[in-house]
Amino acid sequence: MEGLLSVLLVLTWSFPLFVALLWTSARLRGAGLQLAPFAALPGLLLALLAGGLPAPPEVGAPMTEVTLPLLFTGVDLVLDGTGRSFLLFTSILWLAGGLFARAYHATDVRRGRFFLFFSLTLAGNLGLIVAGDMLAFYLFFALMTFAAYGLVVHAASTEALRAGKVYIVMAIVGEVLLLAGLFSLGGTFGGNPAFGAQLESTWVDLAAGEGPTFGGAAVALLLASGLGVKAGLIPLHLWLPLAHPVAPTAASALLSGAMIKAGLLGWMRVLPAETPLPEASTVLLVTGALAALYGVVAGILQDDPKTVLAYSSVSQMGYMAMGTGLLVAHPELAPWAGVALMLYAVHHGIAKGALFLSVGLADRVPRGDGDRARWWILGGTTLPALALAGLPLTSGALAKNTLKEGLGEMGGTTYSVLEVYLPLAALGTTLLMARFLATLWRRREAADPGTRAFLPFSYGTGTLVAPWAALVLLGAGGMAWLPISVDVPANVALPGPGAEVLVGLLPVLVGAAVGWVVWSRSRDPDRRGLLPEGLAGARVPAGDLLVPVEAVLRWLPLPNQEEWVESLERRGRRGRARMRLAARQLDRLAARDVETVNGTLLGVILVALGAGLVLLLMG
Amino acid sequence: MTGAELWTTAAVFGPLLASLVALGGRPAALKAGLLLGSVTTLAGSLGLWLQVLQHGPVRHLLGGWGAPLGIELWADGFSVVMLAVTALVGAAVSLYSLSYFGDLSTLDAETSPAGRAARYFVPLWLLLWSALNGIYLSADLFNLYVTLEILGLAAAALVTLAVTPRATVAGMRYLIVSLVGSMLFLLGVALLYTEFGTLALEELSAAAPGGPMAATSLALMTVGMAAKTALFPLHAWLPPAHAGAPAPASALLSAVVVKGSFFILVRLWFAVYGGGSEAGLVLMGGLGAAAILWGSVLALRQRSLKRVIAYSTVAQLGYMFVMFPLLAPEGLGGPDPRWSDDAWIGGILLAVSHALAKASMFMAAGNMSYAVARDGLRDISGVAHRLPMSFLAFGLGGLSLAGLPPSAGFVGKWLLLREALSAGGWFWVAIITVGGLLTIAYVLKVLRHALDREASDGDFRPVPRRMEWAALLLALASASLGVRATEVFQVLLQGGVQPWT
Amino acid sequence: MMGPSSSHGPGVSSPSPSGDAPTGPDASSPSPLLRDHGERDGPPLLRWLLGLFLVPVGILLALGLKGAAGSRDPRIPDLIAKHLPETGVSNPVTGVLLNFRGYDTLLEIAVLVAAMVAVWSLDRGQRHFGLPASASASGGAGGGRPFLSAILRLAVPTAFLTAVYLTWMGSSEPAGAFQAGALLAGAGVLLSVAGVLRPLTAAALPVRIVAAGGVAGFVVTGIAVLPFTGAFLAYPEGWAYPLILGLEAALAVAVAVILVELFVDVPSIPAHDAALDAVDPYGDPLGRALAPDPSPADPEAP
Amino acid sequence: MDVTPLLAWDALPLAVVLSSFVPGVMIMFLKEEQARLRNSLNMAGAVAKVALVGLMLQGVAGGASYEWALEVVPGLSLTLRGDALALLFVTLSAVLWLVTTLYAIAYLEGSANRTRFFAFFSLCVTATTGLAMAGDLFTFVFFYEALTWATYPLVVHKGTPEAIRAGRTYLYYTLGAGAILVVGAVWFQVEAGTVQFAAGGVVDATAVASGPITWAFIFAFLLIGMGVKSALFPIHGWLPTAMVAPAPVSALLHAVAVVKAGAFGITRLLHSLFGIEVAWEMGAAVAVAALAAFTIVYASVRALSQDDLKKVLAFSTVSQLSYIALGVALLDPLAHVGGLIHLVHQGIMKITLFFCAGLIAQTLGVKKISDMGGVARRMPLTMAAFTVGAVGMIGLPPVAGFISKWYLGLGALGAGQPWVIGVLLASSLLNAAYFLPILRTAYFDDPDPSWARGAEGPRPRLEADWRLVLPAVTTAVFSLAAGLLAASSWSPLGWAILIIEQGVL
Amino acid sequence: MTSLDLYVWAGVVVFLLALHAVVTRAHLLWKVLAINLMGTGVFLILLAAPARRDPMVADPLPQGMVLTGIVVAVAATALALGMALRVMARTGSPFLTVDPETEEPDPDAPEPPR
Repeated sequence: MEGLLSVLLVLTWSFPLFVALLWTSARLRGAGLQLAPFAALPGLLLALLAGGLPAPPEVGAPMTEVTLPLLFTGVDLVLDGTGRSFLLFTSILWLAGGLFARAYHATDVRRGRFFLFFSLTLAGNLGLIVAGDMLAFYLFFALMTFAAYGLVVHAASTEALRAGKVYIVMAIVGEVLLLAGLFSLGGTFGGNPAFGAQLESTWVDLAAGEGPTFGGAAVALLLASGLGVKAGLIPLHLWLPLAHPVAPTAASALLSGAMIKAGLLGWMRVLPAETPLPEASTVLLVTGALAALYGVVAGILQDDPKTVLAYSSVSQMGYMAMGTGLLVAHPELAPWAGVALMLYAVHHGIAKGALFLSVGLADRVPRGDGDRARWWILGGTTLPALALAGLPLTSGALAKNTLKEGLGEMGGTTYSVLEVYLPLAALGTTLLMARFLATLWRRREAADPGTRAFLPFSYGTGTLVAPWAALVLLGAGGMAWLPISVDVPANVALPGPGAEVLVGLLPVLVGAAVGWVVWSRSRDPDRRGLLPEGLAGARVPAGDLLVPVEAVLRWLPLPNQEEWVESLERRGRRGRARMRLAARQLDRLAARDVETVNGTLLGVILVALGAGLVLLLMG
Repeated sequence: MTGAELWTTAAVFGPLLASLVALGGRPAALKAGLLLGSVTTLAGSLGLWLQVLQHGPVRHLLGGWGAPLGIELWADGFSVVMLAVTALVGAAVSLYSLSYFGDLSTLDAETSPAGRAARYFVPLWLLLWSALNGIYLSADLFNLYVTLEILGLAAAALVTLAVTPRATVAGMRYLIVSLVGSMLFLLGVALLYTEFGTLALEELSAAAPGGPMAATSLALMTVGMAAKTALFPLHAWLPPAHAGAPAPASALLSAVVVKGSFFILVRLWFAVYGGGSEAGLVLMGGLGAAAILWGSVLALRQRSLKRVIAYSTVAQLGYMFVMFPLLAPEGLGGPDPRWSDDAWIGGILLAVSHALAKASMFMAAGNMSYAVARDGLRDISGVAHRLPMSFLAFGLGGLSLAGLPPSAGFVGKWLLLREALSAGGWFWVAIITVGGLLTIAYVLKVLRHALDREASDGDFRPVPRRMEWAALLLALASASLGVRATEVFQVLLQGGVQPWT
Repeated sequence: MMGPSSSHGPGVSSPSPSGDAPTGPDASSPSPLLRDHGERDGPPLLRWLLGLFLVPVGILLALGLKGAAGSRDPRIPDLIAKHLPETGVSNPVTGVLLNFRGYDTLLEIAVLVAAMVAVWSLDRGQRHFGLPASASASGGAGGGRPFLSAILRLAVPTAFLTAVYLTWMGSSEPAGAFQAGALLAGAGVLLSVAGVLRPLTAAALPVRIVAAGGVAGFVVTGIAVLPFTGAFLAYPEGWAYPLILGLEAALAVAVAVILVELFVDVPSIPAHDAALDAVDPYGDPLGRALAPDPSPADPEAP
Repeated sequence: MDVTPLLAWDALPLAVVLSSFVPGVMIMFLKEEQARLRNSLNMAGAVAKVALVGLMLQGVAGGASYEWALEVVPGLSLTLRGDALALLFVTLSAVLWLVTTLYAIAYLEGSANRTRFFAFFSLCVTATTGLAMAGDLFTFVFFYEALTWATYPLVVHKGTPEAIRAGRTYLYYTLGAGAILVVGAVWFQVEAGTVQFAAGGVVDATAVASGPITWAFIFAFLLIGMGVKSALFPIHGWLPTAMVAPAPVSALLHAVAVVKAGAFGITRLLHSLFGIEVAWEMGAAVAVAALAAFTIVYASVRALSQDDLKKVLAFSTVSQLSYIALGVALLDPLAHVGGLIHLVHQGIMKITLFFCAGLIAQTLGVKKISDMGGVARRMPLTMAAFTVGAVGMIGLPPVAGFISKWYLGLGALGAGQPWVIGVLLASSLLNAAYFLPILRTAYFDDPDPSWARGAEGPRPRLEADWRLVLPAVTTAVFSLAAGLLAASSWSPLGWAILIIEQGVL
Repeated sequence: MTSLDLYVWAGVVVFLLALHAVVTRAHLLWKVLAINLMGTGVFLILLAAPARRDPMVADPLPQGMVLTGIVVAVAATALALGMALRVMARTGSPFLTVDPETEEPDPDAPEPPR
């Protein structure tokens, strides 16, 4: 069993890589296309098998471990509790996305390139989950980031390229910040610290100030912001709302569901478990809270369902950021906060994936005929939406209550603030979800009219609907399988389904009511899903904060070196011309040189004679 | 009868007899003369080299009489090295000239200028060769004068072998300058004889000449020899003469003939006069520096390949005179002035490398003009692609002049720089470096034309392989000397700067 | 030194003398070689400057010379006097020339040979002298000119006799090979000017052999004595006088022939050959046309 | 077969140098038509050199050391010493020469003057190998200057006026600095009394303390001499203009042989002549580090605005070379390791990029980045190799570039110079800024219609001549392997650590 | 001022006059004659100056040198005259004409400065 697990551990990221390599040779490209959607299977298999094992004695202990001394700078791969749950929901999402994409892109002429980047990103994503040491994590994190660019710009339209450009610039800035942090950790440790014990001792040294570089706080901030770009923290989230609408639906589902979670996993791995980091936690808490609210406000004011979902992801990640902030500030909260974060992540991943796929599905529903199918889709979509909103009995409620339970342990002012904050957040999310359903309803014209034809309930639609349906059901039935997927340590008791029903139910009902009121007020059918006139004006442009930043960049007078180089060359040419003129004078002098032979003997011999005489006489 | 007498006789009188044989005029006589001259000189110089290496300076009392009465042939490290270089260059140029003048048997000396040139090049060159060997071995002032005369007449005749008006004028001008130089030298000899009553250099150096009369005689002789060596102010006759002469002649003139009078100057200044005066040495160095700058700049401005090489001779001679001030870094004070070995060997290595490189460059240029009868820089590109070996020889020669490795020039420059830097002579350091860069500039100017793309396929006379090999042989000798020069180093230490103290 | 120069027809300097009187275009006006009144002599200012500069140098030189002779001790003359008997000759100058500094004399003859070869290497071209063809046809020495023939009959035999005497007495009296040689050369010039002696041409082998004989003799004897006395030109005991005498004779004849050759063989002034200007001076010094290599005929033979 | 007797053969360094000199000279005398003989001679030389170097690697790994000397003049001798440091550079140039020869044979098929090209090509490699194994400053300068003139015919190979002008600029820079180098070297011999390279430097601190001005000048002269070839800031102008040369020349000479000679020279200057501690006290090492840092950023900024592909690669080379100078100038052994392995990594990555640039220029005639739209569809393998090279240049794992950047970072921190990390990260940003757009146009822009599949008849199985694609792919694999298998002892990293352990630096 | 001193002065004057003539006169014949005259001047000095030591003893060495010098001068003058004639033949004028080569256009003729 142990051998199989370690083989699977290696296979999770090497199998997708192998599939990607098939693309380089023309003949094998077809096989690559077939294999790509199922590339996540080894990962899922590993997660399920590992699940079956008896829960390890203490939380962090790795279930299975493989070290590859030769590879890179000595890569060791680890699968522990958090890893397993991340692996589980990520591989589920990637499988669903893969199947969906295979059908969705059946007629796309450039699907070869799509699946190339799809498998590369998959390899990166799974790899960073099972990475056991800092550099391996960074390796797979970089692979995922840069490969995802291929998915974002797949449509290769101008907006896609612009969004891709923003995405890659932000990604690189994130990489650089992350690397700066890693350098400091590496410098203190003097090499490549593995997660767990070695990392902790490094943080202890850093906190004590022995590290060769900036203090512990600065390093934590660097790491947090580096990973924050991926996780969409407020100032660094600009690429998210831009990337999702342009990316193919399956890609944006994976982007939102699985990839931004990598940021969260990064925080949990890299930031110290024992040594408290007060400054980093306050930053995380503040930005998290801000993100949660801002996400809702900006999301509501959008028309495109995918953008709404993007902003919803920003707000959800805000919650997770707050959770991490708490975890970092109060290490003693580790078991509770850890489990709460895990539940939240898994629940959000599944639910967000389902919502995105529904948008894709909506694209394929033909206009007018068969409203029946469209109602089907709307109905199905409301389930994960409600879960996301935190309706009791759904995975959302479980995750929120666990979070509250954990915070309860802590007590004190923060708890009271959170006591108020959480229902408010739930209300906001519900409103956002209502807005999403409205925009989904209006989704008359499909995103790309070319591929619009509604496929009969044949093989094509089947593979479209099946993954969507699987995710919806999983989302809805969260309460059942969620506790199993997360290895809950002994001392943490998950709240029962019935806990806090009333407190949970109220915000959802209020949100739904407000949504219904807005929906029913707008009489004429075509304005039905639109925003009320008052609010319509306050349109938040795509990529909100980016617009002012770009304006500033355009205004900055960047020095244009080419002009400077050309002026240099012009001066060079003039110099050479002057030199040639001087050379011409020299020519005339040289001509005299020969002519003077007749005259020279006259003067020069004697001058030399005289000079020689005088000097020698003196000498 | 020790070996010395035999080898010195062979070195001086071998080529003399060979020239008489060559006077026969028929191709067989010419070939026999060249062969005899080369063999005797090579044997003589090799024999002397070994003798000097083992026993130090050797002497040969001609006519059995001692110093003041009779004349001696005297060989030390410096003379042996110059003998060897002249022998090597001479043999290569003799090989070259056999096929340069065309098929000797068919040429009729009376009608065609080439035939006439071929018939009289060989005896003149052999006379020149014996004169040079005579200079390197002579230890008597008047004997030096007579040998210089043979050198002057034969060299001027070599220039006028060329049929063009310009070469004739250049030859005449060269003869006049040479005769004036000899007369000034003779007047210097007269003054010395008046003062010290002896003509033997050894006795003169023993008498340590220093008075006003001795200084005047040194000045006269220096100006005389400077005229013949084409040192800077008196250089204007050289470029037209060396460029206008037929190729083997110009190779010899530039490579070895100018070295003869340079040798005499070094002998007089250091062996006889013990360094002359510090101001005098600096003056000679200054003239050398001016020669480097003026010669290089003018070489850059020339339009014909041979004129570039000729002006390069004027420049490179400057290097050898830069050796003068560096030889006595701490001045001439004190009983035995410490001569710096670095400058001595560096300077002579530069002279040797110049001889080898310049001969190979002129022969390469000769190959090109033999092939297309044109010598302009513009015509080079057409020929370069069809004479790769010649232009390889030219390139290697250029490297040696510029002092780029692997070449004797590089080692020589390294030693000169080492001496200049240890004595803090920043001016000389700058001159040596700038000189090297300027040399590269004009060599590059020629090579740039050679590497142009369009190869004009005008009428092209195939160049005999032997001529290309002769040029390449000397260039390779200069390059290999850059890798191994210890033997030259050791033999030059025998007798050193002031052999007779 | 300058005989009546006669300018030949343009470019024609065929080896065989044309024999007729010079019919050059401007026979009356003097040869261009002599027509110069100094207008090309360089700026007068510089000439005066040079003259001004030379005067003090001259005075300095002379004064210096005046005081100089005092310091040396007269070793050389006493040494020569002491060793003279060993040289086999009684006259000290001949002793110096042929024994003590024999090498210098050898080189001196070599200079003469060098000059001769150099002159030969210049253009071919022949001076021909003496009376018009008709006169030489009559075969008489000096032909129809009684005065010239009388001079010849008187001068040539006496010159020959005195030359032999001078060579013979050279060992004891101040005379020697060169004086004899010069005398013989004078006679030779007289004969060739008079047209009696057919002008010697460089092509002739006997001329080359005799000319080279002087130097060859010297070198051969020098090398011959080398094994016996261990030094070049060191005459073994008793052999000094006969060897010196033999060398003196050979030298005299050689000098005579060389000097006559130098006088006769100086080329006439052929007309300026326009074709040569087209030749690239440095590209084609020997003026060989670019004909395919083996063809012997050179169109531009001067 | 048992190679132990060969291992102990002291003249092995000479054999390595001759293994490219002899074919070079023999080729010089071949006629233009004898292509097959020329190619076989060349390949034989290359294979022999790699084999000999393999032997030496085995010997040196086992602790042996090779020394061979020929006395030129008493006091000056040509010494070749095969120690671990020398072998790092020799292995790089030997392997890449083999690969580039195959590439050059295919690239120059049917063009003129190939005899001259291959002759001087071998001479250049000879000079590089000799320079790498130089045991003292005299030998180093000997081969260093020989490398300058041996490269000239290759730069002006095409013979166009533009090539000739580039050649002239190249020589102005290199020969000018070369003259200064010679003066510096001689002055060093005069002041220090010896020219021998010794681990830890031959200059003693007291001498420097007594005459700081003189020693500062000597260091400046030597640095200018070495700096010109390693393209330090003020004297880097020749490298972009030399891009006129054909692709194999840019690949081997302007990515590996010539420019590495400069970087290797700086390493020798700082470690074998002055010793890093003395250099640091003099403040010289700090100056080198600062200059290198500025060059890194300046060159990357200049690369941003270039449209010609080879010009971008040239400026990228100028920037990457200064990584090496920066690495060896810091006081921490990890930084030295970083500098040394970057010498190898930059070589294999940059040669891949130049091979691909040459391939694209040769097959599609595309030289400008703006016309490179959709190249990946037409030449997937080449673009894959180019991507590996580009990713390595940016310094992203798993390609070799990251390893050297990682060790440079650690070394910088160890040496207490955190600002170096800033430079490294800024440089990575800039590299990304000019390499990623190239990848974007290649992968995502729509290709030139003429390249579409089947447009110009049945295309051969491979996208271009196999002798061009194979070298590019091989060096790409080397770059990946140097990154992925960095931990193994036979990787550049392993060998650099061996150098530090053997105390040869 | 003994007669020998007179000769020395005469020698010096002749030598310098001849040197001035060689240098300033452009006509080749003048130059050749002047060179010959310089030789005579030197021989005068060579014989007179050393003899002033003790006028009674006739020092044969200078006499030998002068004899050799005269023969050398003859040879040199003969060659000089021969060459002068050839210069006359080739260039049509008995003067050392200027080398006209330098007026040729520069091969890499510089394009006018932009």
